[in-house]
Amino acid sequence: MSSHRLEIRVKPRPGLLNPEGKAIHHALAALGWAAVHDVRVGKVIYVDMDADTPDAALVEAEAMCRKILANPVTEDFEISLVPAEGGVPS
Amino acid sequence: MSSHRLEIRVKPRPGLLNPEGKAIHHALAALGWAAVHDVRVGKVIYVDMDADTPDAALVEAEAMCRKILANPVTEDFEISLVPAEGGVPS
Amino acid sequence: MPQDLVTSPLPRPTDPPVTPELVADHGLSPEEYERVLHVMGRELTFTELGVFSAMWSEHCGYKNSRRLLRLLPTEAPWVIQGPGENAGVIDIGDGYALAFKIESHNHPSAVEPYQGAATGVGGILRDIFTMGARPIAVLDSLRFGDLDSPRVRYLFSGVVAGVGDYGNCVGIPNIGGEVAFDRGYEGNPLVNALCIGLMKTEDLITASASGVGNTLMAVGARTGRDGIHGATFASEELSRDSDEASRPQVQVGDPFTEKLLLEASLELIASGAITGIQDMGAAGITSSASEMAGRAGNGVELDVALVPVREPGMTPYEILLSESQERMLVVAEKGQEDEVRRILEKWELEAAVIGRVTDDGRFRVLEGGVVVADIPALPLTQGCPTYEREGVESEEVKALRSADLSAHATPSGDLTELFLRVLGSPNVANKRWIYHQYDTTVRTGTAVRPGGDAGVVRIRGTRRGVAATTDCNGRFTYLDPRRGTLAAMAEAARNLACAGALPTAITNCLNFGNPLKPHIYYQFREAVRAMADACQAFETPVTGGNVSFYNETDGKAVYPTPVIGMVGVVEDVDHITRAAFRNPGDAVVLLGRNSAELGGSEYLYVTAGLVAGEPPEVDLMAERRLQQAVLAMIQAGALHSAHDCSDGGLAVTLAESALGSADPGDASLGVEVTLDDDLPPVAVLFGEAQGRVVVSCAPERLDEVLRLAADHDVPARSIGAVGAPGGALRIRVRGAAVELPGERVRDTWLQGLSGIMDAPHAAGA
Amino acid sequence: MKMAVITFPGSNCDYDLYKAVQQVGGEATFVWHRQRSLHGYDAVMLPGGFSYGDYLRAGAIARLSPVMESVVAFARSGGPVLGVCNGFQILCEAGLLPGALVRNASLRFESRDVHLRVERQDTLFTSEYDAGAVLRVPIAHGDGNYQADDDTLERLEGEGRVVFRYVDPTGTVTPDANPNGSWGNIAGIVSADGNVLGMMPHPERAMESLLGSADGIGVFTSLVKSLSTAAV
Ligand SMILES: Nc1ncnc2c1ncn2[C@@H]1O[C@H](COP(=O)(O)OP(=O)(O)O)[C@@H](O)[C@H]1O
Ligand SMILES: [Mg+2]
Repeated sequence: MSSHRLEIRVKPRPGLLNPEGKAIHHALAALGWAAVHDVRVGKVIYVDMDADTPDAALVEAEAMCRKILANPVTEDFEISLVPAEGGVPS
Repeated sequence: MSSHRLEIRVKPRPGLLNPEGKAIHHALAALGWAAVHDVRVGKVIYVDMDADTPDAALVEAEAMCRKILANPVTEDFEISLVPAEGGVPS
Repeated sequence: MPQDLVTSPLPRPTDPPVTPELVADHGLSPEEYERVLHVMGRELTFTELGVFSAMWSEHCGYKNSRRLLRLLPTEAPWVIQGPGENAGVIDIGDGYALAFKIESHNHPSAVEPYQGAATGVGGILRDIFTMGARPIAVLDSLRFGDLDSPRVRYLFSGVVAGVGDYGNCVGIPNIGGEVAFDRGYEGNPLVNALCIGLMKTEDLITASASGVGNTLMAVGARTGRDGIHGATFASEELSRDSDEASRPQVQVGDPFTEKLLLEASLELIASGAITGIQDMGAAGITSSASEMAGRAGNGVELDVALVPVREPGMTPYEILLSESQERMLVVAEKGQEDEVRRILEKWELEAAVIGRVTDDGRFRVLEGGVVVADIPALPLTQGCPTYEREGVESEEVKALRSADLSAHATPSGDLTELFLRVLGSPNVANKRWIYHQYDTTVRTGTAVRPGGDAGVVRIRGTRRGVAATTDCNGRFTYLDPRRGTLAAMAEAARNLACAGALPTAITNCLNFGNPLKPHIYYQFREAVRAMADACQAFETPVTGGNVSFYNETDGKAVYPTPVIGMVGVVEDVDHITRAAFRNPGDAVVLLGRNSAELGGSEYLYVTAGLVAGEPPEVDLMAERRLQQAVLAMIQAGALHSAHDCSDGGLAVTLAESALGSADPGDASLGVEVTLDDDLPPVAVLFGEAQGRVVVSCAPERLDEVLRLAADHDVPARSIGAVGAPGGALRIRVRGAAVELPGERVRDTWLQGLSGIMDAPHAAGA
Repeated sequence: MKMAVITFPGSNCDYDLYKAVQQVGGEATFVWHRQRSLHGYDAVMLPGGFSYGDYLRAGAIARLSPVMESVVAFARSGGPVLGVCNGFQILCEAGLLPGALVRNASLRFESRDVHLRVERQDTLFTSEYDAGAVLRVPIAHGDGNYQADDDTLERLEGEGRVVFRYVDPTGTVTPDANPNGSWGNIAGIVSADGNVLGMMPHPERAMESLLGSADGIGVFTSLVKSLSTAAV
C-alpha cells in the first residue's frame, strides 16, 4: 500500500457553451492577446490516495469521476498519475 | 504561424484553505473512499492560440498566467502543450 | 427579392429526404403533416420540416390546450396586456405597470438540474425585460420526489443552485416560491420560475415586426448547437434513457451575458431605435421571427449566413432551431442599425443584421442568398391544429378519493409526537436551506423576503408595493383537479391578502402528463375550468401563462399541478403585514371555520404514507369575503400579523407565526391557544380546511377585529394569546393537547429540511 | 461631496450604493469602467455584483478594467475607497487590500442577515458608530471566505486593520456566526493607510427599517462626515 497522486481534469463537453472560457477569451483579447482564438475552462482535481498499485488508484479515480467528480451530461474527464512531491496538496 | 493548444493548470497554493477540495474529500469519504487522504481543486484552462513556435506559445501563456489567469497570492500554475485534436475546445 | 421567384426552395445537398418516418420523428402526426402540405401547397424541405415541427409542437402551438385556455377570463380595466405577448402587463397605479409571467423548465431540469433551472430563470427574465420592464423579483415553484432518494437530493440541490446562481448573478432578488416533496414527482421534478418587472406605463413595447423595410437584428450571445429542438423535446415524455439521449439538448446559461443583455435591451427600448424585441426562446430564431411577423401581419426574410454562430459548419436547420441562451431578436427602425450596434457595443455584446421585415406575410429563410425555407407566417404561428380530447376521470383516483379515512381521525400516537413529525416534514419545515442560497435583498426593494406568505417589493418614489406568491397543492389537484385548483387560487389570494395586498391578476404554469390520455386530459380540463371560475370570483384575470404537458416517466405522470402565480398591489407600504407574531400578550384570532377534512393532508402522508380522501372544500365567495376582511383589518391598522393556514394545518400555522423568521436576532415567541371545536382533535390540528387565517392583534383591538370579521360575514373567534420570547407552544383541543418547549419546536422546524440536505450522505448523484 | 460609483459589466449593486449615498446627502455619479479619469471625486465606491460573471476568480477580470488604474492612483494618494462584496474582491485582486476571498466554506451562496461587530471606530467609514456596536446587515455572496497567509493575518490583526467581524447577536465571535469560513471571522478590513475599506456585507442594503435594518447608514454618514471635516 502506498500513496498516489491522481490528477483529474474535468472538461466541458465540446459543443456546450463555456461561459467562463468565453469571458476569459474576451479579457485576453482586451489585454492585447489577439492571437488567442478559443478558451475553455474546466476543473483540475488532485486526489491523494492509498492504493496497492498505481493501476488500482487509476481504477478508483475513474469510479470517483463517474460517481461524483464529473457531470456526465456536461463534462468529460481525463486522469493521470502525477508525482506527489512538491506537488499541490498540503 | 500555426495553432497551438495550451493546457494551463491553476492550482491552489499548499497551505491555503481549499473549500472545494475539502468538500469533495468529505463526500468521497462518505461514499466509502476511506483511502483518500487529501483532495485539492483548481482550474484547468485550455487556450488555443496562434504562435510561430510552440515555445513562443508557452512564453505567451506564462505571461497570461502572471497577468490574469492565476492569483499569485493563492495559486500556482503549470503549463503544457497538448494536442489540439479531439481535445476540448470546439 | 420578388416573391414569385422564391416559393419553392431546392433541398440542400446534405439534407435528409423528408420521409414519413422523418415526419413522425419530428412529432407531427400524418394528419398534421397533411395540413402542413395543404398550407404549403408543395413538398417541404428538411429545413421547413424542422421549422413546422417546432412551431406546431405542443410547446409552441398549444395544440391540446388552446381551446380550453379560451375559457380563462383575461380582461379587467387594469389589464394592459393580456395573454399572447412575452408577458402580461397590469396597471398598478401611480403611472407604473407590472409585467409578470411564469414558465416551466421541467424537462431540462430533469436531465441537468443546475443548467436546466438556471436557463429557466434566464428565459423568464428575458420575457419580462423584452416588454420594457426591469425585472424586480423572481419566485420559484419547485417539486421533487421524496428526499430519501439520492437522485432526488441531487436534483433538488442542483435546481436550487441553478435558480440561485442565475438570479444572483443578474441581480434580481428572489422573494418567494414554494417547494413540495412527494413520490408523485419522483423522476419528474417540476421547476417553474416567475418573474415580475416594473416599468412606467408608457414604456411598454411589444414583440411585433412592424414597419415593412425595418431591419432584423440578432443581438446578444452567439448561436451554437445546444438545445436544438428543445421545444419538441419539451413536448415529449421522458424515457429511462433520456439522460443519455438528451445530451446535446442541454443548454448552458450565462447569467453574466444575460445581465448585459438586460441593460442593453432596456437601453435599446428607451432609445426609440427599435420597434420590437423578442427573446429567442423555445424554437429559437424560428419562433421569435415568425411570431413577430405573425403578430404584425407582416413577413420576415432572414439569412442564416448572417447569424453570428459559435461553431463552424452549422446548417440552416440547426441555426433556426438552436436554443442557445441569452439571445434576442430585435426589429430596428430602418437607418437605426448603427445606433443599435452602438448600444450593444457599450455592453460588450454583438449585434448583427440578419434580415428585414417584408410585406408579403412570409417567413423566408436564406442561406447565403439562396432560399432554404419559405413559409406563410400566419399559418405557421397560428395554424397549428388544436384539439379537444376525451377526458375521463381515472378509476384509481376515484377510489383514492373515496377512501375511508375515519380510522385516521383517531390519533395513531401521542399528539405532540405527531405534531413534531408534521412540523419536521420537509414539506412543512423551514425553507431557509433554499432561500439562503438566493439573493433576496439586492436592488434594495424587498420589504418581505421569502419565508412568509407572499413576497413584497416596495416601489421607490411611491407609497406602493407589489406582492407575489406561487401556490398549488399537487395532492389536492391529484385527488380532485377541480377542488385542488380552486384551493390553489384561494391559497394564492389569501397569501396576498395576509401580506396586505389586493389580489390583482394571475399567471399560471400548468404542469400535467400526456394530454392524449383521457384521465390526464380530464385533469387538465377540470383544472382550467376551475381556474376560470376562481378568476371570475376573485376578479383576478389571467394575463399569461405556460402549459407543460408530458411530465411523465415510463408512463407515470406527475400529479396534475396547475401552479398559480398571483400578484397583488399594496396600496401603502404601511399595510405590509407579516406572518410572525409581534408582541407577547397579543390576542390570537382564527378567521374562518375548522372542519373535519383530512383528505390530501400532509398529516396523512407523513403518518400513513397516504395520498387519499376528498381534498378540502372551497367556497369561493367565503374566500373572497375572508380576503376582504383581512385587508380591511390590515388597512385599519388593527393587525400585528396575519398568516394563511395551509400545508400541515392549523397547528403548523400557529407554530410558524410563533417562530417567525427564526433568524439570529429575531426572537421566537410562545403561543397558547384553546380550540374547543366539536371535531376530532386530529382534524382540528392537522386538517387542511380552506378559508382560514390566523391573525394577531393588540388585546385592545380585539373587538374591532371581531367586528370587522362580522361585517364581512367571516366567522372569527379569539383562540388564545401570544406568549413570551422563547416561550412554549401550547395548543389544547378537547381533552388533549400539543405542548412543547419553544426550543424544541424551533429545532424541529429548522432541521426538517436542512438536516437532510446538510447530512454527509446527501452528497453524490 | 462627490462620490464615484464605478460600474463594471456585471455590477448589480451599483444602483443600491448610489441610492445609499444620496440618502445621506452625498452626490453620487455612476462611472463606467472604461472611463479613465476620476478627477473631481471625493470618494470612490466599488459596488457588489458579479463583474464579468465572477468568471476565473471574483474580481480578477474587473481589476484589469481601464478605470482601475485611476482607482489605484486615487487610493495611493489617500482618497477614500469603499469596496462592498464584489468591490472588496476587486480591491484584493488589484492589490489594494491584502489576501483573497475564496469559495464559502459551505460551497453555497450565502444570503441572509448577519451581525457585525464594529472593531474600529476611528476610521473614515465607522466614526459614527460606537466601538463594539453590533450591526445587522445582509450578506449575499458565494466567495466571501477571507484568507491570507499567516504573515498577512498577523499584520492585519497586529495593526488593528480588521474593521468588522462576524459575531452573534450579543456581539460574541463564534464559529456559528461566521457565514463563510473567513479566517478570524473577518468581514471587513482597511488598508495600512486606513483609506481603503473592503467588506463583504452590504451596508447599502441596510438603510431603512422597512427593508429589515437601518444599521448600515453609519458607514455612509461616517464617510460624508469625515470628508466634510477634511474639506474644512
Ligand atoms: N423554492 C423556494 N424559493 C424561495 N422561497 C421559498 C421556496 N420554497 C419555499 N420558500 C419560502 O418559504 C415559505 C414557506 O414555504 P411553503 O410552506 O411552501 O409556503 P406556503 O406558506 O405558501 O405554504 C414560502 O412562503 C416561501 O417564501
Ligand atoms: Mg407553508
